[in-house]
Amino acid sequence: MVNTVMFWIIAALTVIPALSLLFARKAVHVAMSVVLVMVGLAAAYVTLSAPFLGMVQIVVYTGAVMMLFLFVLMLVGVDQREDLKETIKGQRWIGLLAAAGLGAFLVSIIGRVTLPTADTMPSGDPEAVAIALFDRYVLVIEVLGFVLITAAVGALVLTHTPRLRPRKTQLEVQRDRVRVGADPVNKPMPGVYARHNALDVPALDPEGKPIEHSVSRVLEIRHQTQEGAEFRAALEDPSRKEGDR
Amino acid sequence: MFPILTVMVALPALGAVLLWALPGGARARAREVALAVTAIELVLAVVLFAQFDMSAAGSFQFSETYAWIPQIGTSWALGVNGIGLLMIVLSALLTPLAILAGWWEDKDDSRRTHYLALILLSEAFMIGIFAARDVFLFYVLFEAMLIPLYFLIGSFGGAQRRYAAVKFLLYSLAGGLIMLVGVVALYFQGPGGDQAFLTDNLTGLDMSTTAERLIFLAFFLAFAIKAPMVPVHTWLPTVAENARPGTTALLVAVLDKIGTFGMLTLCVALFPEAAHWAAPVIILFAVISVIYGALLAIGQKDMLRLVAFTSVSHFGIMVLGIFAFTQTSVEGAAFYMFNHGLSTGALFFVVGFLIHRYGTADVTQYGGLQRVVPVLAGTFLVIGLSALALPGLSPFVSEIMVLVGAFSAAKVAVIVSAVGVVLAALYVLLTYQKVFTGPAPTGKRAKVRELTRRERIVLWPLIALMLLLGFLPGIAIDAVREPAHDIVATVSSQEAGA
Amino acid sequence: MLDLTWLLIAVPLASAAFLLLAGKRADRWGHWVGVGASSAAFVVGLVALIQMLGLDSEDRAHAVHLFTWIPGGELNLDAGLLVDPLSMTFVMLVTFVGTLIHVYSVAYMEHDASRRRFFAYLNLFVAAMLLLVLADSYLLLFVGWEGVGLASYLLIGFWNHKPEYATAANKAFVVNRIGDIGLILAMGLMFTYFGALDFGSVFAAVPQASTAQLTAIGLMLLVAACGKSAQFPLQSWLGDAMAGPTPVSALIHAATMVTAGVYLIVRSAPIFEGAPAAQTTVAAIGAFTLILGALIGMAKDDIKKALAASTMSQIGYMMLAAGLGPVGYAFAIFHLVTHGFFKAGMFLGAGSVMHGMNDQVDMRRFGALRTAMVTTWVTFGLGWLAILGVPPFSGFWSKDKIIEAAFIGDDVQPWILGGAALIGAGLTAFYMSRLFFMTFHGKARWTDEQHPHESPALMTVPMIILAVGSAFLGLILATGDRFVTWLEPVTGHAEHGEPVLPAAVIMVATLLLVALGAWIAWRKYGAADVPETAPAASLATIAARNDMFQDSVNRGVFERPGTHLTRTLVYADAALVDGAVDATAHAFARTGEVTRKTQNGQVRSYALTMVVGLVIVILVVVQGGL
Amino acid sequence: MDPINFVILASILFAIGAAAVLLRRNAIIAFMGVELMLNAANLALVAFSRMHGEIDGQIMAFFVLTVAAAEVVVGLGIIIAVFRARQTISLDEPAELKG
Repeated sequence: MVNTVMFWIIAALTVIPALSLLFARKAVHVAMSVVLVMVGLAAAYVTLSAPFLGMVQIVVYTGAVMMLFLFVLMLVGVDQREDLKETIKGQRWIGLLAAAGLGAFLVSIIGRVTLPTADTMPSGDPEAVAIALFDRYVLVIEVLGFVLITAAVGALVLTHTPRLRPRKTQLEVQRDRVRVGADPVNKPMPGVYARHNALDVPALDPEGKPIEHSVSRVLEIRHQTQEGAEFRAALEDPSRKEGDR
Repeated sequence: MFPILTVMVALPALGAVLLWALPGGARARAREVALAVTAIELVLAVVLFAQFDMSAAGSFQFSETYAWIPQIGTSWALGVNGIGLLMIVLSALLTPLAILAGWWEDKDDSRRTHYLALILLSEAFMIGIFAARDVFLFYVLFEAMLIPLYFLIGSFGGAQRRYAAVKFLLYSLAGGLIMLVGVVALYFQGPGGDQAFLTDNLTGLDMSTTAERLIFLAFFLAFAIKAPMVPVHTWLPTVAENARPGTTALLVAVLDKIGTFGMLTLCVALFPEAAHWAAPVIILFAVISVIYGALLAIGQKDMLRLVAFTSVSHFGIMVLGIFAFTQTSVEGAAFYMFNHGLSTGALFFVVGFLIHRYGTADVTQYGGLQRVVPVLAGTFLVIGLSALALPGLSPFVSEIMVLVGAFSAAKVAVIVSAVGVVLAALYVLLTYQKVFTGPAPTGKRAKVRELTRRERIVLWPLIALMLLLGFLPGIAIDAVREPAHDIVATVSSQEAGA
Repeated sequence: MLDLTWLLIAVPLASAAFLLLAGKRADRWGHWVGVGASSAAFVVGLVALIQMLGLDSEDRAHAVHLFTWIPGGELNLDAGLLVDPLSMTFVMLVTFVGTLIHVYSVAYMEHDASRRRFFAYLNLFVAAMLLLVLADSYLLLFVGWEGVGLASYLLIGFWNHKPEYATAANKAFVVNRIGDIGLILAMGLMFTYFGALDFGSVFAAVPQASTAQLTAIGLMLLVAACGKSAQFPLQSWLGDAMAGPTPVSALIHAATMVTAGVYLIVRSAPIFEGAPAAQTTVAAIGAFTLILGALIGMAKDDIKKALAASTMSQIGYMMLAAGLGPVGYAFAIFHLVTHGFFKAGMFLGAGSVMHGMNDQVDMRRFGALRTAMVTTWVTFGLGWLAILGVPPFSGFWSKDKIIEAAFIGDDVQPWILGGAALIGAGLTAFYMSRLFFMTFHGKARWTDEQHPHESPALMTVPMIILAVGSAFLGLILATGDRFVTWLEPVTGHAEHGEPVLPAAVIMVATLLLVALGAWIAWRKYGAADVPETAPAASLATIAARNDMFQDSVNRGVFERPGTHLTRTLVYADAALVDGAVDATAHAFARTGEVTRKTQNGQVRSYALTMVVGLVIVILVVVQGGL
Repeated sequence: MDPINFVILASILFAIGAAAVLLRRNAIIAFMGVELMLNAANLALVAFSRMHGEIDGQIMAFFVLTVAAAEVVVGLGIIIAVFRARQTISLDEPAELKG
């Protein structure tokens, strides 16, 4: 028999974080909750005398799968916010109803049946699992190996972006640049000829005028740039020039 | 024993695969490859014919049975009786001719390769169907057949070829799916086991009358669509008009025979009681087909459509022969299946040659060609005369056997069908008149090529064969006599029992 | 030699095949191959005839087994020939007249580029006709029957670059096919009742058959005979058939093929013996057609069409005789033979006239040709005397016997049939004399570019031979009832009944009527001037000129409704039958259009559908008690 | 305590996962819902294994685990591919399955 306390702990540990799937706004939060669910499930496996599977569950799910999810989340941008407002008409209510109905039916049916419980415990230790896997189910394991390899290759293929046209040579890049009338040479770095700490200060052209676009756009948005006018004024004011020296 | 039937099914299929596998450079030789494959097939068919024991034509010979899916009782069971033998010979004969007849089609090598491979694939399926001794195998091949045909019609042909292909497919699928219901129902009526679908195990079943009749109808409808009977014939003219003449020749001359073949070997043989029950209505529709097809043929301007409608008429006669259930009429119908293949095949080929010259199938565009191309005119006339069953040519023998033989069973039907004889004369001769007689064409139209050597090689053997069988039909009738006798005996025992 | 009679068919057939396949290199001498084949057939026939004459009359029927033809389970038929006096008579007629016409055609068709093809068709015809008369079963006869039809079609349409000639050829073939329905159905009946199609088995089974069965068969055979022999109501094609070259008209549409119907009736004598009603119908049709043909002949200005009408009328005589039973069979065949000679002779004469007159056929443009074409005039004249039935020329011996036989019988029948035959004789005299006088006598009505001249010897010699035959054949064969006795093994011995009038009275009446007819014709067309265009005439004449409106009737009753029916059907097939199919397809397509709206492309609603479906399935399973 | 309770727990988790798939538009979250459903099934399998005293249920769970891993790899690959093409991972965007 299973420890009743253990069951309730596991139940709480799985169901409550699982609900975040429905209500949490940020995907990262959801992912972390699911990690919790996975850990809970691993505990359940151990309770159900499948310790090896429990370990695997932790390694595979919390260790690998969910981390993969997190990677992807970071790749697509953590701030991909979801508008919880439903767009498909009726989807939310019918969906909820259907899911709830499904759960209700399953629970009611399973609650009604009585299944015999064997006295013997299945031996879930690695040895027993290994014997089963590599003896009776060895063919399946082989096939699964193929599946995994295929999946890996598939993921490679999916995420690989083929180069559609040949790489541009420097010469071509340069020509294109001239053609569109952009700067024929490299953009000046910020802070060139400036006296301040460089990044937030526009560069100066040979005539001594600040070049606005030499400063990173990000800094502009954050309003962390220095006005070029100030320095111009300083340059043009000979008195200050003397004083500073 | 050498599994000649399996080899005959496999050979064209492998040929098709070979064609598809040909590298780009070798595709210029695709026609030669396809021709060689079909020629070997023809030799095999001749060997088959020569080895066939005519004294036991009623039983299946060259039988092969290999388990296929024993769980549902199907097996790869091949074997031919006399009727199947004739049909296989016909398929093997017409396929190389169709390839030769369409020699000029397609400028593009790869497109041509594709076409030829599909033709070879069709041949494999056709021969498989005619040799199938297992109802499920028959059904599978029957449906599989649609795939190459769909592409043959839809990819190669006239302006409305896609419409035609879809129409053909939908018609055939409708029939085929109803037949599938019949096949499944038949399984449950049958003995079960791992050879549950073998026709031998399904003959003489003890089923309830209702079940038998319903299954019969399911099969019959599929076959009536295939052998286009009025009113489910409209796919044929559309297809004939839009597909290539070579394709249509194979389709009408051989493939549609699957309909009548199925009626004979499945519908009647497996469900004699139901066949006997349905015969009056079927004969009614057969007679309508005879007259209706002929009248519509007269009204056509497009020669390909015209030939298609003549076939509707001729199929009516075959069905009449089958369902009159007299020894002579069934023999005649079975023999007619072969002759009609020769005659209509040749007719489609020769019309194809005309179209190749003038670029249109519209008879009103022709005229006076006899002056310019007398050999073509003469050949056309002989082939046309075979379509109106002129004595001396083999279709005559079979048509007269049907009409004379069926007379005792269905007097009124024969009398009405005999009107078709006059209508046949009308549609053949009017076409000949429009195309070949009248003032000789002038200008560009006068520069028409005479029948080339290759075209003669296509047409003249068919004419020679029709002449030979016209005078010595015994060669073929020997093969159908006993099967016909068995069929008539099965049905008449029902009659006696009823 | 009797066993070699298959050569009769094989030689012309081989020749025909050779000529058709030989190609242009045979153009220069191919026609002589054709003549040779026909002559060879004649020689074979002649040898066989001599051999047959050496046999007892009982042993003269000789069966030649050729090969197993149809080895069906029930319809089991061998191809074989039946050589007996009846078929031998035809063999001689066909090969002899045929050979003469072949020779004639060599000259007549000299300037035609396709002469080789013409001879191929002629040979084909000879072969088919011989097969028709020699066949020992109805089915093999049918092969020949259709074969001659085909040859006739090809020859009528020989000049088919003229569209109306091609139409004429089609018409001939199609009308013949209507007759063929009769033969097919007759065979169906025979096979149903007797289980066989060969003459021997059928005739052996006849005594057991009921009258109704025999009547049905007989009437069907009559339909066939009417088609082939241009009897009412299937006579309309014969006039148009004159589109063919004149030798064809002579051979096929006068001497041989059109008489095949009579042959069929006589050959089927045992069947008709058992079916009096059918027999009477035959005689009635014959009588009607002989009057009809004569009336048409009276009004025609086209020399070939007039002769064609005459042929129709004369075959009417033969049919009438054949319908009289054993009394008439021999006379029918006898008249057929003599008619073959004099009508062929006259057609060749007409051809000779056309040859000399730039293919002019309108008799109103002839006149006074006797001076320009003496040989033609004499030979034609002999034929004219023969057809009129002037003693001692051939026609007298055959036709007079038929008229006499027509008067035998009970009740009102002899009066009607005999009367028709008698009046027919007078009408014949009138229209044939009209034709003769308009062509050869009176004033010349030629146009300026016509320079009538006698034809070459290759043409005149056959005409002379036929004219001699027209003159004396009847006398020779009639002496001592030779011909009747010769045919007796086939037709059976007839109890010679007594006519309702004394034979002498009938003969005198006939001769008087003939004389009267000829005299009127002379008054109107020989002595008087003939207008060059046909004058306005009475309704009856107009009717006759138009073949008694048969074509109009056919057009109104069959052709036009047929065309409309066809057109309607073509439309209906596209609109209704195919329309229904397309409508079904469209209905499905439209259903798809509607239901596809549920496929909004949103993955989540698809998933929702799945889950809802799953819930429903669970619900059903649970509620179902599983 | 009866292991059947774990099956009931599995059902509830399964329903939550299904609801997530139905209601969330963020592809990654929906995908996590799928994972939850798979794991719910695994839980049931392990519970059954325990009830029958046989190891086979666990082995099945192993297989599911493996296949799920493969599925995650491919699924995330697809999500990335879609994101690259459309700059979004909302499930409502790719409506090209529209009939």
